[in-house]
Amino acid sequence: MLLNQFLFLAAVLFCIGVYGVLARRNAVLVLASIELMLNAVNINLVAFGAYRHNIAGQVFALFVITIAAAEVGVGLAIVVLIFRNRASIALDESDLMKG
Amino acid sequence: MVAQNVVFGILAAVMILSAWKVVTTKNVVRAVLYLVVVLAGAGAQYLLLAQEFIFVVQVIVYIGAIVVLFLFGTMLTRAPIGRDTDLDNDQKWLAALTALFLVGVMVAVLSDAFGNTHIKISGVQRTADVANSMFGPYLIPFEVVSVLLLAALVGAIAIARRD
Amino acid sequence: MFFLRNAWLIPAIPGACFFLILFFGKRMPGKGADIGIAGISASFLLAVGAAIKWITMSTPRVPVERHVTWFKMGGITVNAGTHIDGLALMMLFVVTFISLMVHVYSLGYMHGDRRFTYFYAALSLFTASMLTLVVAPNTLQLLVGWELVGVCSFMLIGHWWEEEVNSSAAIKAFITTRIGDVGLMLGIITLFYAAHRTFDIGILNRLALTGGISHHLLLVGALLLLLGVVGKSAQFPLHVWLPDAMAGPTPVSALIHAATMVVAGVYLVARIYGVFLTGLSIGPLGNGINALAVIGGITVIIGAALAFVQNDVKRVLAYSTISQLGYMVMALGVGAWTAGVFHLFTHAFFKALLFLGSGALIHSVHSNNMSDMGGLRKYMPTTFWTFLVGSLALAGIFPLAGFWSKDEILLGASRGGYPLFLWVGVIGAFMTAAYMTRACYLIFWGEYRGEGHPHEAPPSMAWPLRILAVGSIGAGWVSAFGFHGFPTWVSFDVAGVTREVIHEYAFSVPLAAISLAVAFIGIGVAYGYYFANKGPHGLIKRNGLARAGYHFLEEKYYLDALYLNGVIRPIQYPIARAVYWFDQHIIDGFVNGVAFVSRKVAGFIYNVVDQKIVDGAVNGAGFTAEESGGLLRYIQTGRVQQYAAVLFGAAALFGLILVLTTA
Amino acid sequence: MNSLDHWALTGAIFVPVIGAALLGLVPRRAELTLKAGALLASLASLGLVVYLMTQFDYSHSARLQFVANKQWIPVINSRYHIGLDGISLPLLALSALITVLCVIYSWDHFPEPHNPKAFLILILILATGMNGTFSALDLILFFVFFELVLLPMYFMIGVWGGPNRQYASIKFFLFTLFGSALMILSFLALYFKGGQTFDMIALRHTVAAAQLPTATASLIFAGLFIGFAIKVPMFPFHTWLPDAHTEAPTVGSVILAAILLKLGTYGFVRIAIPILPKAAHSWAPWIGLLAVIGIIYGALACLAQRDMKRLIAFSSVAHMGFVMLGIATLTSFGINAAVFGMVAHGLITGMLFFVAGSVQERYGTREIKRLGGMLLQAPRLGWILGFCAMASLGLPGLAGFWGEFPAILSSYQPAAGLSLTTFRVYMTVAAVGTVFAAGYLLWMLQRVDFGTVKSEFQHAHIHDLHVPEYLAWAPLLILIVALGVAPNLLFHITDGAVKAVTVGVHAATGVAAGG
Amino acid sequence: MLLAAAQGVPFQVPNLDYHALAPEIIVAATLVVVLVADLFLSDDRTWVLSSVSGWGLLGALIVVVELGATGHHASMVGGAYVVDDFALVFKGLFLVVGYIVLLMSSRYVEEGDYYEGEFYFLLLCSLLGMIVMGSARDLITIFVALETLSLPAYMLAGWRKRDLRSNEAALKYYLLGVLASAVMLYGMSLVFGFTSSTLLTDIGKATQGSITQAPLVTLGIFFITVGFAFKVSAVPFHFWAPDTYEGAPTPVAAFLSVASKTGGFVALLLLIYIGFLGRSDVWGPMFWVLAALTMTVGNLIALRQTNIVRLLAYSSIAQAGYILVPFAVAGSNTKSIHSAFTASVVYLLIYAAMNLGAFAVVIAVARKTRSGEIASYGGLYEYAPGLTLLMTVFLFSLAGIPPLAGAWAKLFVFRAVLDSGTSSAIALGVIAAVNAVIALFYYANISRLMWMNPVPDGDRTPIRVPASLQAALALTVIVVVVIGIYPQLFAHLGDVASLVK
Repeated sequence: MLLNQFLFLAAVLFCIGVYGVLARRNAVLVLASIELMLNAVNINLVAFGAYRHNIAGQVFALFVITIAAAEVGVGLAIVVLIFRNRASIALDESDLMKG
Repeated sequence: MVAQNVVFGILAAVMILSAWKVVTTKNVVRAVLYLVVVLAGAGAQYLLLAQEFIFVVQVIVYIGAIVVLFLFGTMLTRAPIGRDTDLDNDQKWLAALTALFLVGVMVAVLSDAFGNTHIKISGVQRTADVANSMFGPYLIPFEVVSVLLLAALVGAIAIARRD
Repeated sequence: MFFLRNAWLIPAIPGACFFLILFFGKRMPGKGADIGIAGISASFLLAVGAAIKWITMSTPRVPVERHVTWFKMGGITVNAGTHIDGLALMMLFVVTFISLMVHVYSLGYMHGDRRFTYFYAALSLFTASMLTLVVAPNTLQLLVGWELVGVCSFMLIGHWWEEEVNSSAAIKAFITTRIGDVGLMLGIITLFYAAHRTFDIGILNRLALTGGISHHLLLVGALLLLLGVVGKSAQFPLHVWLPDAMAGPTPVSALIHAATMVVAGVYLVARIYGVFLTGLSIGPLGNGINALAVIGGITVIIGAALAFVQNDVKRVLAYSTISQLGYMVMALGVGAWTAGVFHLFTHAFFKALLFLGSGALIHSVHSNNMSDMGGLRKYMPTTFWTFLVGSLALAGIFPLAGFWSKDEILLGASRGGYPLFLWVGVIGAFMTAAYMTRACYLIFWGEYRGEGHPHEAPPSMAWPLRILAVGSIGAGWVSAFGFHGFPTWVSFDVAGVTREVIHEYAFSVPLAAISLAVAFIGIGVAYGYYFANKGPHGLIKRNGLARAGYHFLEEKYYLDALYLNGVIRPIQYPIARAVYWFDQHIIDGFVNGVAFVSRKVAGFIYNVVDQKIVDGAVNGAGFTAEESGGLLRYIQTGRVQQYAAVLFGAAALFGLILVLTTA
Repeated sequence: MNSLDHWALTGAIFVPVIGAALLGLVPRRAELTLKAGALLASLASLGLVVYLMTQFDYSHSARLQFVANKQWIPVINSRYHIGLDGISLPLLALSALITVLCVIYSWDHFPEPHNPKAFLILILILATGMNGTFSALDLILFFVFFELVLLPMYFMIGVWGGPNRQYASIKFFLFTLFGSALMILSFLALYFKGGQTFDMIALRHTVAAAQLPTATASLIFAGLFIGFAIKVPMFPFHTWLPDAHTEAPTVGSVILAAILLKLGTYGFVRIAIPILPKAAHSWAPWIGLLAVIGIIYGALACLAQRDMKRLIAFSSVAHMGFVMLGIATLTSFGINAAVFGMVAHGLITGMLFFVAGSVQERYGTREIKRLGGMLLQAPRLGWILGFCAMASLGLPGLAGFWGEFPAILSSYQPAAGLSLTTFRVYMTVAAVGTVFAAGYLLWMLQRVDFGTVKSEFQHAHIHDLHVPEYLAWAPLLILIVALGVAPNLLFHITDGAVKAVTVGVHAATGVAAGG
Repeated sequence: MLLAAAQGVPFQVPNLDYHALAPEIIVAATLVVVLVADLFLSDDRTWVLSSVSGWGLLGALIVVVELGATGHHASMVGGAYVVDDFALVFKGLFLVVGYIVLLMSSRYVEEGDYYEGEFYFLLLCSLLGMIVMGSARDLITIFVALETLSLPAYMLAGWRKRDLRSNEAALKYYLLGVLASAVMLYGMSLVFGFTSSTLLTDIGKATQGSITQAPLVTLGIFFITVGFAFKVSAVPFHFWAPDTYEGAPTPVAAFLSVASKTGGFVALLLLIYIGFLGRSDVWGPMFWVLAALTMTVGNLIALRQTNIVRLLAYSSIAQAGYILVPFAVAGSNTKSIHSAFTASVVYLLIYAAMNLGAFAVVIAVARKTRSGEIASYGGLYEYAPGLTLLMTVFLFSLAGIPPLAGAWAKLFVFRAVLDSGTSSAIALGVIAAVNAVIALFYYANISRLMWMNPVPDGDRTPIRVPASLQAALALTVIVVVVIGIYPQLFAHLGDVASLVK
């Protein structure tokens, strides 16, 4: 297997995530897109770990998974909070402050 | 080796397709379900790379926990189960451009760096090694993460709680 | 030697009196006048003592110099002190004497003035300043005295400053003389370096006469100094301030004209004569003409001519002074040093007398105008007789003071090789006699044309007149009929210079006769015109050319107008305003402009880059939609994701650039 | 030296600020305590300066005395290095004196919005800044003190100033800060290019040893030049001055004119020229040019003024032009004249601003054409104005003359290597400038002092001098006369120190020392 | 090498120095105590929580000082966690900053009827992350520390739950933060892929000199930097800062602008001076552009602000730009590395004091005016002279006017620039100088308003400043003034903390 198989896959996933983050209005879907990006990173880390025969790659990925979970939790909490206050989770409506 | 490459190819195609659906589908719940496919695919890739512990964690934490969280989130914010025409904003083209540009840069750099490098799998990564590492060199971050999770838990409750 | 060695007391006493009067004058019984008179009397006695000591000193008389270190700076030491020689003593005597007379006279004249005390303080300072100038051993001290004299004249001319005319006259006097002072200052500086960094006048004269300084530098220095002299001694073309200075109280005019202010210029030339002599090639070296003589000559004529058309008695005298100062300068310009100085000496007496006399007249008739006078010889006999003596002395009638000194000037011009200036002198003498006759006629003869009852001056005014009349009669005799007292006492001696630089000429009867005759002709013509009412009366009305000439004189050759409209107004208004405008709009504008531009740039960054490119251009269509309708108001500005777009865009772009540039 | 000598200078610098800190603790209502405290602090500082003057070794005025040299910021090799020589001593004394007089003058007329506490504290902080600047021998220390002066003055103008005070204060602030930004850059450049030290004295040798390229030295000098020139202020960096002066409260104007402007010229004499003599030499004609432009330009601008204070402010531009001309000649005469000019201008213009302030206080206006006949209503005030005007126009026998005349004198023969023709033209122009000075000052005098009282003030109650004015002004008036009559009082202090400066310049430019 | 060879190696008990870890342990224990105590305390006694937190921080601080004083250094878990002077200086800074923020927030939280226990708990969590960051010497620890300091902060920004602005602040901060860390993680993966190590020292060895796959490393370094550039709000990754500061509770904004930003800089210092020291060809120009952009954009936009917090936000962006300047010029020579490092550290220390002080004044003033509009500061001097004076001191210190501490911060930056001496460094120095002057406009403008304008609403009732806030103000102003007079104190710290010996 080529190392780049995995890296390219990760890159593509990452950028699909980027697209989602930029193009989606729905906050939950933006969070989902972020998960795509983090998974891409994990694929990278694991692939490098396997390539280098270094356990650190996997360990790093584990940390990322854990923290991603925490982030999603916090993110959803914030989304819920916003939803409660303005009955919408459209990101482009949050523009009270600018300039 | 060919088999592995074929498996990889199929998996990759499914993942990319699903990922694409995650960011384009008009249905929120479906998007989350497509996400499950991508996550599962990633897990499979880990197996392909003989990293079994992380595969397990991927399945349990992501598919088991995070996706459920997402679904909860979807429900709590009363997303329609059906099609929703209002999921995308008006900067799609800009988003696409940015993403394409970024992927272009990444791929170019990666192909320059690892053009023809092969991964040699010399055996399955043992979970014990992961543990040795986690509780050895990475003990301190591991402990700190516990605080982090606690903070996220407490904070998320405090934030999301109706008061 | 007491008097000569302690000559510093002579200026110091009036100087001290100034402060005493300023701080305690009002509380004194005489309101300060007592202090002033006491002080100046003391100075006068000291000056007389010193003069006697000098005269009785065995020849050759050696100047007495005493000094203290004034300051040391930049490798030079500058002294302040007294340099007492014949010239200085003559001046000390004249200044203190005239000043004493003026002090006494003012008791009466200024009686009841609201600033009586202040007036005496200023008089004391004026005298002290002039005395400081006189005794100065170096040009710097001289400059100090010089400027102080100027400022005192400012204070005194503007004494009645409630009226703007008076304060304006004071300012005019000050500024005009200060223009000259620029020359003086630069001249002093030039000579300072020329003389290898010294202000010492003795050294300066010696170096100038012995070739220690290049002729070129001397010429420049002399011309610059001359500018100062022109300003201070009211020489053409900076004489314009002097007639206006008549705005001051009359005793002040007497002091200014006879002893202090205006003669300072002449004194300066006489004092630093070496520079002029060599620098301007005066005397045998010259070619019959030089700047000093020319200026003096012009001044003689133009001053005298203007004296004809004046109605104000003081102005007649003022122009007369200008003319007489011209004589002195001309005398120095033709190499007749002694004659010039001698004329300064004699002129002091009769000009003081005339001014004080005119003061008595003004005091009596409350007007300066001769048209308000007439026939006063009946009412004011003392004034009349003394005034007449002064006039005759001024006109140069034998054997009064003016005759002797004027004659010496003519002699110097003729023998020294300056025939042109001989003629100038002669014509001047004619004119002088004529305009003084006119003045006397208008004042003392005919019918009284003024209001009220003229009365004789009080004793405090009359006595100075009498004393000065005696002086006007006798002052010339110190150098008369072959008695060479004055030339031996007062001479231009420079230590270490053996060359005879000043030529003395024996009294010449023919020349004296000519000048006397000319004076009498002048008197005669004027007598004919005024007393006998002969000649072309009404010419001015009939003849356009004559009218033009008269106007030309009346307008003082249009010099005042030229200065006012050609120099002062443009500076005061367009130029100063333009500069100020430039300041406020261009320079300041530049600064404000920078601020403006940076504000604009900030606004641009903020409004366009931050608000439009990041905010608007990103979702261009939506932005216009928000602008136009507002239907989709809440859907359009997805800011977070725009931020994110920038984040990723920048990551990609910067990343690419970095990769490309560092690869 | 006894132990007091070591501490007296530091004390003179910091006593005022300590006083200010203590005043901060006094409640706002205890006005008398506040005033007494401020007076005490400023007097203490003055007392220490007087003590220093008695201990100063005048026969070696070029030597730095009362030196304190303690470690301060070792990382950048900057030290608490202070000391006095013949150049700084008179200025320090002036600054300490003016502070006291300002406190006295303010005694019972604090400008609106009153608040004596803050006002006095600002004066005291200013005092520390000014005293410190004149004593500092380390560039960083100098810079700190130099800037310390800025803020109190900014607030003094901005809070207690006239109607347009905000604009004026901001302008003052930004202008000077812009200058000091360049200045500090130059200081840093000196540090890096000239021997890794901020010590002014050491830099003289190390910079010379470093053999800076001409362009570098010139550039560094340019930075210093602009920094100082703004403070002086020299044409064309002067536009902040009229606004600042016009709007500032009386005491602010006095301090500004008497001391702050001197910081710039002092910087030239103390820092720019001794450290970068060659660059100074090549810049001198341009400095001279700006100086004489300033002389004429300031005078002309004066003639267009309608406001007394603005007129006096522009006259400062002209007067500081003489100072700068003296400095530009790089001769002993010139720099002596400059130092004398600084002190004289401080005394005279300070006095003029005091008078202008008192006029404003009495008449409620400073507009020249509305005033008139002041001599009739307040003769003493009027005569003092006249006296100051005379002093300001450079009348011999008063202090102003000794700043102007030697400056003109020196430009006849500037330092070797400078163009004689250029400087002689400057000399002539400067001399003509004295006529203008007489013009505008007498014009003002005529309009304000002379004539009759205008109808609007016919019945106004205009009182003559009161006690604080007597007390605050007497020392200045006495000094103006004393220095004018006996210039050696100052020259004998400055001469030695100035000579050391010029010798340095001559040594560096490779020509034998002259006057 | 422990990490690289981990595979198949038997478990080794990690060497932990509990003495050196004591600050972390104390903070962790405190936060647990706060969390638990919150459950048992009645609503009117919740003030106990803030004092408990405060004592915990002080306790940790004492240990840090003790460690520093005794020179007790430790290197744990194979060099991945190090307690040295650098770590101690910044731990001390974080603890002090945390303490001051605590002082600033105690009344704020109490009076605003917000969750108190959780607030302090999250604050302490975030602080723990920062303290760990000081010692972190490998990528994973840095990542974990970063997330630990960030995640609680996301939530704190939204702590005014019923305020839409606060919600929005949290959302923006959170989203951009997560995205930035995703980019950073991607970069870390690349660097890990190249070096096969997460340990900074190993990375440093592997990336120096001439290397193959340079573009990969370049991209990796840059992506990592993006993550922290976001944290320090460097342009163009700054967008969140003004919005978040404005919406967040003001003490949190202060916390973000000081502590969180410093955390980002600490990570950058570690990465650049240990990990990528050999690759100045990459980060030199990168930081040059970042610094120039950050200073300029921050200052220019600040000119147009009408809200005081937003203004401080842009000002703190600009300040970050000044702090980035030394990074840009560090790579020229050995001397400039040292002076640049010192400059960054000193600037951070001083910046913390002056910026916190400014925020403390804002909090105090808002107690009366209830407004963040700059116009409401008009005539502040008339009714709150003390606060006005303090604000002036802080603002002028930020502007860099001596003899206040901020001037020295800038001086050190310029020193670094001149030590480098390259023309690009000088150019950046000129940009910085110009920016310093631009910045004066808005700093001076506020002081002008406070001192010289009339009170807008005519209400001159004095402001009552609670004791805790007074203490915060006193602490910060003392630092600003004392360091202004004797900068050597911090300069010394900057020197000893140096990572490049």
